[in-house]
Amino acid sequence: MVIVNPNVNLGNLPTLSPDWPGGFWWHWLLFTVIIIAVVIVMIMVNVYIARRQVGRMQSRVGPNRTGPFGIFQPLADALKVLLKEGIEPASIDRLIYWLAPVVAVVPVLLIFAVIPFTDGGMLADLNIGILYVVAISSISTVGTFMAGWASNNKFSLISAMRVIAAIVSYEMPVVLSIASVLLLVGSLSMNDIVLAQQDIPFILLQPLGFVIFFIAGLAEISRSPFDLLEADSEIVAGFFTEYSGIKFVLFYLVEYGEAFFFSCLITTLFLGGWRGPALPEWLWFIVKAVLVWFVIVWLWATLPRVRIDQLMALAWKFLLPLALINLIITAIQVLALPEGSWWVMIPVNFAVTAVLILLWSKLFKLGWGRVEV
Amino acid sequence: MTVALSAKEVAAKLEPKFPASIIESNKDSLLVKSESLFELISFLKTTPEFDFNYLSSITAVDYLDYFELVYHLTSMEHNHSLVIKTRCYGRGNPTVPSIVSLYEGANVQEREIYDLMGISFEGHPNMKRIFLWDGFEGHPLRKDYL
Amino acid sequence: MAIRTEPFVLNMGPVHPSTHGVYRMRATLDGEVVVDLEPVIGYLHRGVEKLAEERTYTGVIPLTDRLDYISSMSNNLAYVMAVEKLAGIKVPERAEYLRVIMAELQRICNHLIAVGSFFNDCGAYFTPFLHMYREREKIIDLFEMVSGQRLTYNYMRVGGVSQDIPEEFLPALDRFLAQMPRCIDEYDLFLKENEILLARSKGVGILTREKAINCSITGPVLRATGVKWDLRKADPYSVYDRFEFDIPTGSAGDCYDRYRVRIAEMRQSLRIIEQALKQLPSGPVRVEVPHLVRPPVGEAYAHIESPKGELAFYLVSDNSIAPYRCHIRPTSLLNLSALRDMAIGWKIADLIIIFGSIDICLGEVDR
Amino acid sequence: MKFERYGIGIAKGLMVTLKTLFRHPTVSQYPEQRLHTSRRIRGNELAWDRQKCTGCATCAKTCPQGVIEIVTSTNLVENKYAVEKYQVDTGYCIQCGLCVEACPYEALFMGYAYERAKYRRSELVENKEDMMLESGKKQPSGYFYPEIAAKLPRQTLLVEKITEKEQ
Repeated sequence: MVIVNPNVNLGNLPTLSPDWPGGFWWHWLLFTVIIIAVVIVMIMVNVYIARRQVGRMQSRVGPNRTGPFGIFQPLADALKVLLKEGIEPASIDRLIYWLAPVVAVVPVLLIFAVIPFTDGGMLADLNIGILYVVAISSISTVGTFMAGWASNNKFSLISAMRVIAAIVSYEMPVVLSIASVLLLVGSLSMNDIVLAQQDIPFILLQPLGFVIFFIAGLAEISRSPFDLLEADSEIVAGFFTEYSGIKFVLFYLVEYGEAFFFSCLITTLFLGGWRGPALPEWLWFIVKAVLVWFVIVWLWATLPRVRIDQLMALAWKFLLPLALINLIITAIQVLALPEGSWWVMIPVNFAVTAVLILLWSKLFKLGWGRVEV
Repeated sequence: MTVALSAKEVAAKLEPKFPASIIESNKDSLLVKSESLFELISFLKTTPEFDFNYLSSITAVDYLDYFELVYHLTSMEHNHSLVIKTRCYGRGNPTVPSIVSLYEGANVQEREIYDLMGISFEGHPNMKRIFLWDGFEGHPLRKDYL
Repeated sequence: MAIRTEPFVLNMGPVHPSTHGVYRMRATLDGEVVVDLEPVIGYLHRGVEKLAEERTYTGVIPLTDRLDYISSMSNNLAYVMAVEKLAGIKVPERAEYLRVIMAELQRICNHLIAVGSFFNDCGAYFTPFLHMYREREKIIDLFEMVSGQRLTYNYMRVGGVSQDIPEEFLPALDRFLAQMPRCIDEYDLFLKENEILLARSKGVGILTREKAINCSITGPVLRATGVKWDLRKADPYSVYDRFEFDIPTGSAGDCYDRYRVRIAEMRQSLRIIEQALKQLPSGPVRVEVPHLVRPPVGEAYAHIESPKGELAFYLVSDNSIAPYRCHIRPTSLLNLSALRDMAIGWKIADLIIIFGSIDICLGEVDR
Repeated sequence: MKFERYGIGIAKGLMVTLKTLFRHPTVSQYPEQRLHTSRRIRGNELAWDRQKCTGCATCAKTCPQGVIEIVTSTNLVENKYAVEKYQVDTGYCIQCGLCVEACPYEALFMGYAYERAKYRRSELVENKEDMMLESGKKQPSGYFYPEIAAKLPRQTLLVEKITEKEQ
């Protein structure tokens, strides 16, 4: 099997001397600021890419007036929204209403502490890195639900209910497909996961895991075709219908921050993280993350939205059993096969993926979902 | 081509069934008494010879002396059509029987006539204003509404 | 074991992204399931029927533009046919053909919007909608060329059409006819077999034949239930009896069938336009009708197969320059009358797509 | 959810959007890139020929909105009406073109311009001096006047712009 590198390399990170006044605190502060800045810049880049790409896919041009090729459009949007009046409905639960965006946005920023942008280039190489990611990423759902509840708006409430149902269901396939990756690595550290992909990215070793993780992850971050919580044609804007001004910006940040974190996670888990020839490591990471984002936007521009019961059925009837089977198969392979025998694993896993997906597709039929009332 | 049935011939066939309910029949339309309207249309709908299963439209015209209701019936099976008219007098609360139990499509149209023309339909399940708000005074399509 | 839940009332509209105007639905929900639905209309009521009584027969034509503002040409056609029937005016051949071409172009145009906004209601983020708007734009260009306006065409006149087509119209229409089938193929490629769309719309919002006929539902919604009823065949007006075309029908009467029927009708409309172009005679496009038409005392009922269904005008004349009574048989209003039965028991997301698949225009519902 | 053909339908849709990504966009950049409107465009203004107008007020009678206001006095010297006031409230005008059609003396034209947004309703009221052809401010459109239409630039058509789809 793939050998875990026991000597975790922290050398590339330009660390500051601990005998600075305040010791490591300066280090943490500086890099926290840098990472937040990187994240926000990347969110803006993602917004720009999404708008231009969707525009071209819809036979339009997209924003092209602010700056060369309109690259300052996200900045202009942010400024515009920040300067807007914060309108507050009369019958809200004020405390929760104000707290909700904060609760939603903080976990999203926290997650980036353990994303390895380069080899060891991360704020904290936790030895439980991926567990931390799974744990923290669920918290922002609470913020979403708080917003939906506190707005005292029925559309918001429906949206909040939907998002809770979706997150609870989709957490399981996500974790199970991560678990099968971890079986190959043998470590929970994010950097170790990338180091373990020295020979071959895990997308080839874990095709089924990748498919499950991608679908379930789309549902977790509520992107199309699972964007039920802000289904504009049904429930107006979902949980942030009643939000405006800076609070709206925070939710916007959550939405795109989660998407960026999701593409970072896919890059780390399946696409070999910062590995790649010629280019610097951080650039490879960004390029891969942006490619994943491109696919997400592509799906967004193409697919209709699923219904809530279809969403749940997909999680429990399709993704969860397949994720379990995938986990068991991976475990058997890890135990039975000798180390480094991925030439056997790749064809076997691809065959298993095809067979399982074909088999499970037979189980679903059309035209159901009516409830007698 | 949808054949517009000659109302005279239809009247001749209906006369034995509904004596004295047909006031007048000319080439285009059949004028019937409003009391027997429901039974007559019900007969026309259920008799296989006529089989008027589809109600094109209902409308009302204000002739100041009376209101005239115009029913356009069509049979999709035989591809023929018939125009039935009925009159109701008085401007206070003119009433005609509702045919919603025969044609559900009449529901909104009768409400619309009630709203704009002020003709009530007996037996309509939901006789409320449809376009205008509940407190609106008068019925705008009447000729004396200014 | 059933958990006792409390239903709550959700007001969708009048301002809501997918009510296609100012329609309002008071939906009673149990969780996400619609248990009751009450449509509330009248937000766009302008009293067109009353206004028509105050205007000259010609002056009503701009009003009809604003009924179903997505397919103005068809409204114009129905109205002028009613006036011509009332006054006994014979329309020249060329004008009849031009009317047919315009009405069929309008049908394609309307179905593009109907299908596009149906996809949009399904959640396909504006992409199919804008792709269809691209083709609609080509038709709008043609309409602008002949009538000078892009939405409210006001093209048909009592006794013909307002002006003959300009010389650059026919080449442009030929190009359009050459491009359009490929565009429709592309729409089919885009979403016809899309698994998510199938799951969302197949078997959803089923309307039975008997119910549809009983509710006076017409147009693609009726034909999707399997009833072969199209006024262009059943009661050929204008010169429709000279063309060869099929009536596409569905079988299940669900949302997917309605969408398929519309796509198939677009192809049939292209066929009709092609035949009409081949047969297009030369000659005058308008008979001399006085500006202030004074039809004899009487009444006329003219109906056409508008893109949304049977559109009819019932005119009563008292030999003055204005109609004594002008009744519009509202296609969209009647098509809506089965919405409650179709939507009950489905989720709120289905309610939106069922509503979208009926294809209504609030300008015509409220008048 | 049934994967009736295991995602092939989704893949086809994705190919369509990808193809569109590499096509030229349909839209034009409005203020810089102006398309020619129809030669018959019914722009939101009217042009009026003082020489030809006899003050018969047919236009005012035909107008369904009743926005044309015309006041005449008898001019006994030339034996015709003198138009004292000719005023159109284009804010209420619906650009139906019926007045142009009705004019028996070919004295009224629809305008060719379409950018006439104003800040106040009162600025939308056009009087005789504004609408006069001689003032040179108005370009009449070819609506109902083929001889004017022939001189106007050809309309830009989308069917001619997009050529990729043709074989």
